[in-house]
Amino acid sequence: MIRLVPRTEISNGWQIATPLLAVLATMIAGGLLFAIMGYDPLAAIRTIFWDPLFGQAAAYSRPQLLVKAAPLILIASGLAVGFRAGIWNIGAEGQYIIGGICGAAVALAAYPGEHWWLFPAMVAAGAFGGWAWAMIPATLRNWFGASEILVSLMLVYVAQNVAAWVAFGPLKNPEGFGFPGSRNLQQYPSAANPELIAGTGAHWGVVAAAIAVLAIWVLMSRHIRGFQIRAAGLAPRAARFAGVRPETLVAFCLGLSGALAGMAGLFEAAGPAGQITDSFGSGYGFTAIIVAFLGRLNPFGILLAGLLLALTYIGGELAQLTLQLPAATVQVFQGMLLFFLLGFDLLTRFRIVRRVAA
Amino acid sequence: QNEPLKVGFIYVGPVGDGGWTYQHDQGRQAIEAEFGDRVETTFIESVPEGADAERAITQLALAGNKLIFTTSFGFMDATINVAQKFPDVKFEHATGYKRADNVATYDARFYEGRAVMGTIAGHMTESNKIGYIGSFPIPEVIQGINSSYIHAKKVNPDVEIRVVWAYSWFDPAKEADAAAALIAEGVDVILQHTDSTAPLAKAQEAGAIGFGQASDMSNFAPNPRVSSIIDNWAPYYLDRVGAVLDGTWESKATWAGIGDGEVEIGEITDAVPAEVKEAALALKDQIGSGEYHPFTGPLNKADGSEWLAEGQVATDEELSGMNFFVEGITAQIPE
Amino acid sequence: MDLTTLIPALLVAATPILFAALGELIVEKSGVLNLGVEGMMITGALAGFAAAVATGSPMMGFVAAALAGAAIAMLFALLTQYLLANQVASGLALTLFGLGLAALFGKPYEGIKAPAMTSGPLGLNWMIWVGIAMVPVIWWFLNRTRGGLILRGVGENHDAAHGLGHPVRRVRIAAIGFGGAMAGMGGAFISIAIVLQWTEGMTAGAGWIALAIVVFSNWTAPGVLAGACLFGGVTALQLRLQAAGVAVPVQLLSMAPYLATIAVLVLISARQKFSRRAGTGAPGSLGQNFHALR
Amino acid sequence: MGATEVFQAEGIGKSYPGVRANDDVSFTVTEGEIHALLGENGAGKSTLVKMIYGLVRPDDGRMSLLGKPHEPSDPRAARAAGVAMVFQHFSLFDALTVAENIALGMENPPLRRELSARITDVSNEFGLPLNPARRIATLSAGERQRVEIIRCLLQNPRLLIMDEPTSVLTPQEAELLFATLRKLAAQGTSILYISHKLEEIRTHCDRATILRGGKVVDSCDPRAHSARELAAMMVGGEMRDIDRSGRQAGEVLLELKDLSMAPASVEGTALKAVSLQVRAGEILGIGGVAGNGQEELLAALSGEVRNMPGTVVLDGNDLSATGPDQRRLAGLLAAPEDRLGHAAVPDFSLTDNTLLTAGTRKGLVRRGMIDHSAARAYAEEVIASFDVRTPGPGTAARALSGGNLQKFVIGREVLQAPRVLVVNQPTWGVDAAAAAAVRQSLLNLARDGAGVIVISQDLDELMELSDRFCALNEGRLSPPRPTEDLTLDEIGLMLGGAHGMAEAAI
Ligand SMILES: Nc1ncnc2c1ncn2[C@@H]1O[C@H](COP(=O)(O)OP(=O)(O)OP(=O)(O)O)[C@@H](O)[C@H]1O
Ligand SMILES: Nc1ncnc2c1ncn2[C@@H]1O[C@H](COP(=O)(O)OP(=O)(O)OP(=O)(O)O)[C@@H](O)[C@H]1O
Ligand SMILES: [Mg+2]
Ligand SMILES: [Mg+2]
Repeated sequence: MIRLVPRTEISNGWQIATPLLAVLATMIAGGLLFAIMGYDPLAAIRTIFWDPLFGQAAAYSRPQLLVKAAPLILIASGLAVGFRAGIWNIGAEGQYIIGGICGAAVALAAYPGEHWWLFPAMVAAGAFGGWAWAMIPATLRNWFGASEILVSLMLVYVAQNVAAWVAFGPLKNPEGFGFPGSRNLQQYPSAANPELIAGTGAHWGVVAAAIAVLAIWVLMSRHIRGFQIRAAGLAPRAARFAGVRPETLVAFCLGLSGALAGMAGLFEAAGPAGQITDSFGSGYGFTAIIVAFLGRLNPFGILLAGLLLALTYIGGELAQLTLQLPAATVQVFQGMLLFFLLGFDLLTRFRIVRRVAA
Repeated sequence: QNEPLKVGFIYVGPVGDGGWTYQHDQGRQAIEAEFGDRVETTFIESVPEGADAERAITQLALAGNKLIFTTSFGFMDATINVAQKFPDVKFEHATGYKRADNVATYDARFYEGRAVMGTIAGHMTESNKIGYIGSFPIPEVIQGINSSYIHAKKVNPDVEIRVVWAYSWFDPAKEADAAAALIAEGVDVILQHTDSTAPLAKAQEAGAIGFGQASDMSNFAPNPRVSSIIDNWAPYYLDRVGAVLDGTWESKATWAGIGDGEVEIGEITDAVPAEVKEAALALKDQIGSGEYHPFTGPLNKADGSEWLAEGQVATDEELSGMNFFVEGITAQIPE
Repeated sequence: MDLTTLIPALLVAATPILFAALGELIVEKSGVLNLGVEGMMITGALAGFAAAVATGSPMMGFVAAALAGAAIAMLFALLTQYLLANQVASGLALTLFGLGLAALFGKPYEGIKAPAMTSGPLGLNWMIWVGIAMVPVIWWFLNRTRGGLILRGVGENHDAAHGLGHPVRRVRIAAIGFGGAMAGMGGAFISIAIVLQWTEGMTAGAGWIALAIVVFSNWTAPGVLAGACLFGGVTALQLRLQAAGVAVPVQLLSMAPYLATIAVLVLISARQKFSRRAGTGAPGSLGQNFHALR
Repeated sequence: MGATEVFQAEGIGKSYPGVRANDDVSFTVTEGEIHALLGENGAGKSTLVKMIYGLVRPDDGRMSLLGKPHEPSDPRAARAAGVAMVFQHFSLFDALTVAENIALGMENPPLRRELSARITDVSNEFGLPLNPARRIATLSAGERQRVEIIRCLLQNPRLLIMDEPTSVLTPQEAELLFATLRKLAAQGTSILYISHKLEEIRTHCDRATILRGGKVVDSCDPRAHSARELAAMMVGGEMRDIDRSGRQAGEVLLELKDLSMAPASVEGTALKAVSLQVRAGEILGIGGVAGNGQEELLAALSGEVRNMPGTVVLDGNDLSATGPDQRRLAGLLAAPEDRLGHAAVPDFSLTDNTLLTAGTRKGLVRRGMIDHSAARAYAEEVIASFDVRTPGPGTAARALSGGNLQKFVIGREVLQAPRVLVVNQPTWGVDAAAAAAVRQSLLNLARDGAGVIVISQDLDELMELSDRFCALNEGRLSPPRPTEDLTLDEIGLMLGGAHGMAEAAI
């Protein structure tokens, strides 16, 4: 018989060891899957985990890791704050879309003027858009007690429709021959979010993600607001007793995660994506929820989780390219990775004890 | 040279979508079949439009592909960006309008096929109401709606057209709902510019008829699928791969139609009376030979203003930016 | 516009969500939050389709879909009930995994047509009737049977239920399995009864709507039916308004089902909040893991 | 004696990681006996009875029930064998009805209607009226206890276990409970009874088994010993006397004027025009049955709920619009009744728990940033000054026993040198030694010039501590009376209020 005994303190050693174990287990199980599908398991795993970092085209794909991970990390670190407080913003995708639209709208309104203040204004507009979109569920929860889970989720679909509307209507590129989508912001120097140092992939979104990780670490571990957030998540009445107003916290957490998601949207719209189209939302907001949990709601954990997930995305594309591994196989593989990470997490919180026969 | 030419494809959907991407992949397979050892093809499927596309295209280029087909409108800017970085790689972007020295564009004149479908629809409708499930209000789709309506009206002056926008290329449940909504409005012929077979399934339930879209959808034949409009990219792909192999490739915009075999009309089934079938095939031949252009005046815009005078033919520029319905269509184009 | 035809269309649009949401209702009533509904639906959509094609019997398809949905739900059960993993993250992982798995194993079924289903009373598909019949059955189970009572007890306060000797983990695993089976059948309704074909990603977010509807229903079976019908109704209606050529902006119509869901939710929550009557129906232990020391 | 044995434990042992919770425990319960289990917090009482009820499996030893070996695999097996148990903490389902709660605790409950009838019958028979259709969430603590008891009684148990049942009951309710228990005992049911209230054990129990550190240290007839002697047996040493000396009432510190407040929840009680004054050096006792506005009063004072202008005045400053933080800065501190989840965050370390209330007043938080080392130092100070038994300030609050956590919570407030401290149920479920320590710290605080409000259900505690006494009844506060010349009858009248006389007289 095996028995689980809760640890009194979360084990630091296992905190580090379990992700490694999980990745190892994923490689084994995934390798089996690949073998069953008729692919060379070793080659597949090397392509997914090794090649993006150290393979032939690594010089290109390594910076791409940052590009792919940055929005995930930026959004997830904001979400984690709310999740710690028991405030469930499931609609970061919508905030991301609206943030991108608001930021791009500022740029398009200024087009074609070149101004030093344009990009900062776009960032502010993006953050504002995401914040405002997140304040809808916050307000409805505070005023009427409506579930923020449901409202924020429904607003994702609304935001997608807004994106379609602006891509076909107000923000449509007038020189686009009637085709949907805004002007390309990458070709508008004042508004573009370019690679800051050639060959690193680092654009302003990467910088923002790094700052967000640090700032949220400080917030959660050093600042009294972070303390209140943790208290509210664990014992709402105690937090109230300590002087926290639940309404303030709801607004703060949803607002913060919304603003970060909105900023992520803007950096994407002005950078890698370049424009607002009807399909501007590409799932970062949902994937970030997974990243937040994989990172154990800890900013540095999120940093690693975001990079790991980005690695499997890029490695997965490489595997499609070089081994013709279908996209779905990679998705299954990512699902496995998540399962193993979540499963092995047990070891950080429990000790496994073999029961001595009575 | 004995190195095979590497040809890459970026697909927006999965190769199994049974529609748009499926047909492009058929074209890729045709290249393999035709050129054998002289080529090596690869593809990346389900690539979202936007940032991921640029990376996927770059990776194809880095992997040594010398000819890359990017098969969705949303890949346009990504294609141009990557092309700048890889001047010795040739790019082919489907349905877009931006070109460069190493970027060609190609598209198909689907509206030619729509004219044939419209003819059949006009004949076949008993309620004099035909329905159209549009994906997005972009010129290509608007051309199709106009073309279908014009030719249905030609054979049936009482015909009305109802339009529902699905805002998706592929959402089976929503397309089914859209078909049901049209049928509830009394529509008995459904045309679609979305990629799933759901509208056909709905039509079958309601005793209406419909048409295959993008691919043949022949397992709904003979009824409700009475014919289909097929995107056949193989001729163009073979031509372009051949050009690279010969060293004659150059950037250009290709807009091919029925005459080039790029738009095909799937088998017209026996559910369609022989004389209708004949009329449809006759129209197809006329278009194919260039004798007849589906947008020939006199045609007015929906607001009543004149568009094309008697005998005047729409220019390609006008068509590629088309953002209005022709007179007689009461539906709105969403802005 | 003919409103009598709206009802069947509404029911067709509502049925997949209804099945999935009724299943999730039972899961949540047992105190478990499974966000993997979408993954279980798509698994059911594929398994159901495959079995229907193989046997030629749509009914066999639904049986297979239920089994497949339950089977993949067991992964979630393993993670959350034995390995005590976070339920939110495990559910999201299940969605990702299910979508991938179905896409992978669905390759051979692309382009095949499902066997036709005979329709039942009033020309409606049999499964629509089954779905509607499940509403009173589930209500009855939850409120009138001992099994339902234990299930609610486990969801309300797992420590107390454990203290009284009820097998918390076993009850929850059974509920998760049932939820998977229902979601699987809901998915199969899309592939077998609506679209008649298998295509990747064909559930297109229905699982998320089902989750929303459980909250919306305030955790009651009749509420789930009302929510599914409202959502299905607005979906069907907005397309109909388009088809009828009503001059309302299309995007506004497309947003309508979601906006309507939010609006009704706000109304319900506000009534609860301001009338000071009984609280929400949310189970007390929802989303919390249970671990007993012996 | 010579009565038949109903239950016997021989050499029972149980280990938890790092703790020997029970060690070689042997004792016997005879038919119709009310048998007390005594011991400090953490002595192993709950562990022992959980084993009898099948919730925990013993590592060693044997048990027998009615002459047959008793090895229940789960509570259902124990119930089938004739054991019923009322838990230390309510094991009720808030959203379910009384009848449903009872059905969940039975093996083969009868049909709904029949069950409701039986609940009504049995509850009337024992004088514990209950409406089977009410939801638990709407019941008072005393009524909830009734549900647990009726749940047991419906099964006709041979052995009834009660783990600290009276800690949430009013004296009247406790009397009622003992009447019920005696009736049961007279019918032949054996009762195993756990409580920290030594007086009630002395008056009602036939035998007592005393545990210390998981071992049986003594067994006696409680009637033959004083409460002091029993406490000494539990602690294994002498109890210290409480020192009430040295207090002098000074100027008015806190004044409530016509404070009215809506209830916090559906089940809560509204406060109706509550007025009171607290002077420096004085302890004001507020008695009353739980659920009569105690929680609301504490919330109104702590600042969790803000008040109408001019209703809460400290040192002449109107604090009614301020929140908990400003009130703490001004010197008005509070310690709520619920230790785990209200006064402390269970999963936080003790260090983090100091930040909950001492952040501003102790300078542990400056300009929003937390000084972790200062917080740790303060936690260590509390632990040292209040003899909190714990491995250190890094320990999670939930890993402390109730008494030790209570000492920590009170100490955390007391060491902030409040002008006025408000405590609710300061010794709830706490063993005698710890309770004495807590009470002494309140007296010391008043001696040093602070005003203290003690809200409690425990009349003995209030009589021991307070200078003036008032009663809270249905949200109304009676005028204060000096404690010295109050008789128990008068208190009963005050508690009953104008309309509750009949109930209070039981
Ligand atoms: N679930 C558990 N895990 C680990 N240790 C435990 C657990 N339950 C009890 N213990 C240990 O067993 C000892 C006895 O605990 P028990 O609950 O029996 O005390 P008690 O006598 O009931 O105390 P109280 O008077 O506070 O109710 C405790 O000191 C504790 O260390
Ligand atoms: N998970 C745990 N890990 C470690 N010790 C535990 C745990 N759970 C309980 N304990 C210990 O068990 C003892 C009593 O546990 P129990 O749950 O019976 O508390 P309690 O007796 O109800 O407390 P209270 O005094 O507040 O009534 C506590 O002293 C605590 O140290
Ligand atoms: Mg105890
Ligand atoms: Mg205790």
